[in-house]
Amino acid sequence: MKTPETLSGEMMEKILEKRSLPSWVKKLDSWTVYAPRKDENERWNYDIAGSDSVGLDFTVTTLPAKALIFPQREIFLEFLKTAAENRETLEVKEVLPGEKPVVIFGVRPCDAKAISLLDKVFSGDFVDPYYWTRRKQTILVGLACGTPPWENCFCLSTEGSPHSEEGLDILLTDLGDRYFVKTLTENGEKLVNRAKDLFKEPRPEDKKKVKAVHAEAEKKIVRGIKGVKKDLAAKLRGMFDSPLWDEESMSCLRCGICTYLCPSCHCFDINDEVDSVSPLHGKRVRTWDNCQFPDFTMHSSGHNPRPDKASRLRQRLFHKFQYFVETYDKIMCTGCGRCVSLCPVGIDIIKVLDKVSDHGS
Amino acid sequence: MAEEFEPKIVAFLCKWCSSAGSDMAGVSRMEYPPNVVPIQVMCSGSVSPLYIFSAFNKGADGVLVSGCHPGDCHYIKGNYYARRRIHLVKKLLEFIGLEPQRFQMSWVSAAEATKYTQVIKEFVKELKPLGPQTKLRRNP
Amino acid sequence: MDHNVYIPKLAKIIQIKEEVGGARAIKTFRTVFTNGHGFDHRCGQCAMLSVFGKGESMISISSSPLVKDYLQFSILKMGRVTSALHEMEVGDLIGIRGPYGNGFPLDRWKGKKLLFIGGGIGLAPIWSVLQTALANKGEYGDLTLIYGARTSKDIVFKEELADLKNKMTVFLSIDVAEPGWEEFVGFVPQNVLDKKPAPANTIAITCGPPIMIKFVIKALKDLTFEDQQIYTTVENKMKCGIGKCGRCNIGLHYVCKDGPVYSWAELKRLPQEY
Amino acid sequence: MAKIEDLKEEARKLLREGKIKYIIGYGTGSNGWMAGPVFIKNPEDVDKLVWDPTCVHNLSRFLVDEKRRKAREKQPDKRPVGIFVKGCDSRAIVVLLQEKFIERNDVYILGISCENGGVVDEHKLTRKLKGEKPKKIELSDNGQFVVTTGNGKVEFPVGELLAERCLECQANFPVISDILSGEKTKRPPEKPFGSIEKMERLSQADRWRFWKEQLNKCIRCYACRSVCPMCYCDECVVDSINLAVSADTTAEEKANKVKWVQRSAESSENFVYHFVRAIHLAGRCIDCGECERACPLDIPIRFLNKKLEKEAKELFGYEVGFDPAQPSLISSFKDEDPGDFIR
Repeated sequence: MKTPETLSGEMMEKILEKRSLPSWVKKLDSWTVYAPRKDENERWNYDIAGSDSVGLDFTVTTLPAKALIFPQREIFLEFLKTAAENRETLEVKEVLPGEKPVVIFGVRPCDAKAISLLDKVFSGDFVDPYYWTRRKQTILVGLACGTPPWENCFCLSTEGSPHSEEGLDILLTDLGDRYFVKTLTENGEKLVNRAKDLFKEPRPEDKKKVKAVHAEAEKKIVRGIKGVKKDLAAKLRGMFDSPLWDEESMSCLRCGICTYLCPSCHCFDINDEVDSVSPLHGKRVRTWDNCQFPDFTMHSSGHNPRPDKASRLRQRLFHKFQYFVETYDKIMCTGCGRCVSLCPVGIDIIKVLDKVSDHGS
Repeated sequence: MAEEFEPKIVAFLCKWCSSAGSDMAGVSRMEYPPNVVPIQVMCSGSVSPLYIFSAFNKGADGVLVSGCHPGDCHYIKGNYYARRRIHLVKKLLEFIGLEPQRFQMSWVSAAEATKYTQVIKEFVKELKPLGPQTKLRRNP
Repeated sequence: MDHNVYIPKLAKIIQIKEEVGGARAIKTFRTVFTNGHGFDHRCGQCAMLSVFGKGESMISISSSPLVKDYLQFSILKMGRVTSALHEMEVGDLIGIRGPYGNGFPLDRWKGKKLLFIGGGIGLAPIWSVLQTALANKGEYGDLTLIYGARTSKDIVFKEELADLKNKMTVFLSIDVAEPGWEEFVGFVPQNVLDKKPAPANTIAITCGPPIMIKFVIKALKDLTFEDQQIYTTVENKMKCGIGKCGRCNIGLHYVCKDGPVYSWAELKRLPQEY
Repeated sequence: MAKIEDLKEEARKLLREGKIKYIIGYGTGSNGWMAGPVFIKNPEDVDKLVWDPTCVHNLSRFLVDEKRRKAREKQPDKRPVGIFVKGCDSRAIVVLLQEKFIERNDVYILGISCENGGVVDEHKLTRKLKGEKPKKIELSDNGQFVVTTGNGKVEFPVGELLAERCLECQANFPVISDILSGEKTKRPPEKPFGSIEKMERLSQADRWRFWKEQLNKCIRCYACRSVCPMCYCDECVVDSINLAVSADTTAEEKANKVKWVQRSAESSENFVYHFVRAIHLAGRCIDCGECERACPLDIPIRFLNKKLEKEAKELFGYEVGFDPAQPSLISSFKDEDPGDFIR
């Protein structure tokens, strides 16, 4: 940002009238602002927010905020082969995402917490430059859940909550005609400073009301996993060869809904896309991939370590509730409920995990 | 004078009739627009809809499938199968809003060199006002 | 952001040797990085080779780290990328990124006898550690190689194996008898049982098709080798090579980053999904 | 009234006598008010079977999995599989029989007639209930949908909640079955292709703008292909990744497989994928509507198949899924097929 602002860095609490939200968005002109927009089928998805139509009375976006930071398609590099005086030259050009500061409004706490999980995956001893170029330019403005978007929410079972702050720069809580604004990072503070005059100091009853709204939201969550993180991981370790996976995956259709729409799933494929053959010109592109497709692990010899649906359902649960737990001590699931609600045949990981907890006891 | 738009046409020509017809046109030094990229196929019945969609995907401004007149097919029934399949492809492409002129089918026998040049001339004339095909094209 | 892990360095092919012809063709490539900056590697590490327009393929580096002036890859023609490599000529440019994987812990094997057991293209990952051990022979016990292939035509490094015979013990085998073949006839695991290597103070390293590895390990166990004396490489499908894309994930490990070299003691505890 | 009880009785008998391997039916779902597929192996579990207007799935899709599983087993159990089918699902079985994908004695068909009901459209119901969560839905005797929600029951005329495919349904009761429950009510739709006629009347520019925006949303999760009983190819020509590789597939075959479509979900690639799928379903799609229901982005891909179904009927007089002996649309022709569009 142009002028170096002095940022206190501590957490600020403000009040923003709902009707001033569009003018706040209008002030954020040096960012591309995304907000949920409803399509004709009552489904919500992020779209560039026209400053007049910004509204946050949405339930949950079908595609999580992950899709704006880890997009379905990411160009890695461009290659061009030119024949110059009988010698072939091959030029390989890195293509990093451009300079595009982004603010995403209406990020549910479960989606934001999932992004903090992705931050772990894409760092470590090999840092992913494409993810981080976008991640560093993205500011997440969360909206705490008043009522759970659908009855399959289970964030309380994955060490999260309808008002968790992990991964967010600002957390808004809907108090009816106003938002309780809580800045959590310097980026959050920067956004509030950009339209200081719109924000007011919170009254004591606002603070009380926020706690009430948060507590109320927690009580409304009806579904949850019986097992606790450590016990589930231990139970799963002993159930690799259990018949449970075959029974529960009988109706699986091997599609990509549960993983593409999962806010924490990050598996991908890398392919070359050829635009012209001679002279050879094309791009190396990353696209989403997922462990439920049959050929995800197939060797070019045809040997496939995970040949059937049972082994693939097992992989989805083991990776999220055992491998990731034993590597990062965090569950790679934030209980957003998308895979449970949108699976065409109703495979329900809450039910499967409860069967894991009941196994052998 | 602004460079006039020259449409690129991918034409699937049946080897026994239409391709022979186009050879005849060439041998007889007939004048006709050079916009066609001919692809010789064994029979119009062997033209898979995937080839047609792929041609548009790769930037063709127009696609032509040309085979033998009903009854002339070297394999007896190939062109009858093609007639049904290509008709469905044409209806599908129109349904999603592609300009109907961009996808044509014709019967051209080995002797009809003049008809072949006529079909191409008309096709080019119809495509010119439409400009380049950008709808289904893969953007580089 | 420092160097982008996904961008390969350009390398020129300086030599191509056809090891095996026919449908299961194997060629050995020697490559040199074009604008100087390459990378050093350890025995048993791999590199992601890029044929632009076709894709990438993880191939083990078969030259020893002591060889500085080229990187050597022996490649079995298997799919899209490897077939494209087989059509390349000397002077063509490819992309190489790496080195990836943990490699063989050679320095932990000082003073031990080394028993190499390879099958078909499996000799390629073994070759880098074998050549390195051979180069400082004094630091290790005696070296033995048991290597087999389907037919005599399918044997790789034919010339190198010939002169290797007067430097260390080499037992070869082919699956089916051929006229003029005096050595062992049968599968590699049977050859191992036939030769009965003694497990005392020995490390066994085996690479080859998964089915062969399974029976070689069984044979070694029958010969009372301990789990931590047996090492192998896991050849899972790999795409990113840096433990992110999920393909080669077994248990807590990403084979491309935490493997591909495992002792049987470690591999036994991982889920049997490879 | 179609009574599930008599079908359950039959199911228990079949399982007890070991006449069938297992039963593919509908059971109460755990992730909401929709029913879900269940697989019943032993007679005591038959009580799990339900029948109500949320049984939307086309269970004949699981006959494809059954065939794949049998192909992998060394000594496959050749007994038939029991399967619950509605009118539309039964037509899918007719097409699978027509294409010799399954044999008649592979399946024991327990048919249920929708009579003057059908299945509900999820969106229509949630829109009507304005946020209220439905608990249970039944078809009443006088042809109303009775929806029980948190606070009491509310009734809706059938037409307001029915899925589009049911409004245009051509087979209220199964056309093929071993046992049938419910009346064979004939209720021909007044406008069998009403939904797409509206689309056809749009201008070419509007149609393009609609389809460009819709197919741009596609993330290629392949749910539409996975849920479709007709999409049973082991290797999909338009999927550049999946390859039916066996031990003797040569390197050339793998190397030379043409990448017709890139894996990126760019709209140009999505168009080719959805076009090829629509053409491959011409004369085979029986409009069970599952592709559109499964799509997480609600892309109206059913329209593409419905359009080709309409053309097949109007141009070639071809009707899908009523006669297993009928030749397929694409590999048959008539001398009088229209050719006026040919120059």
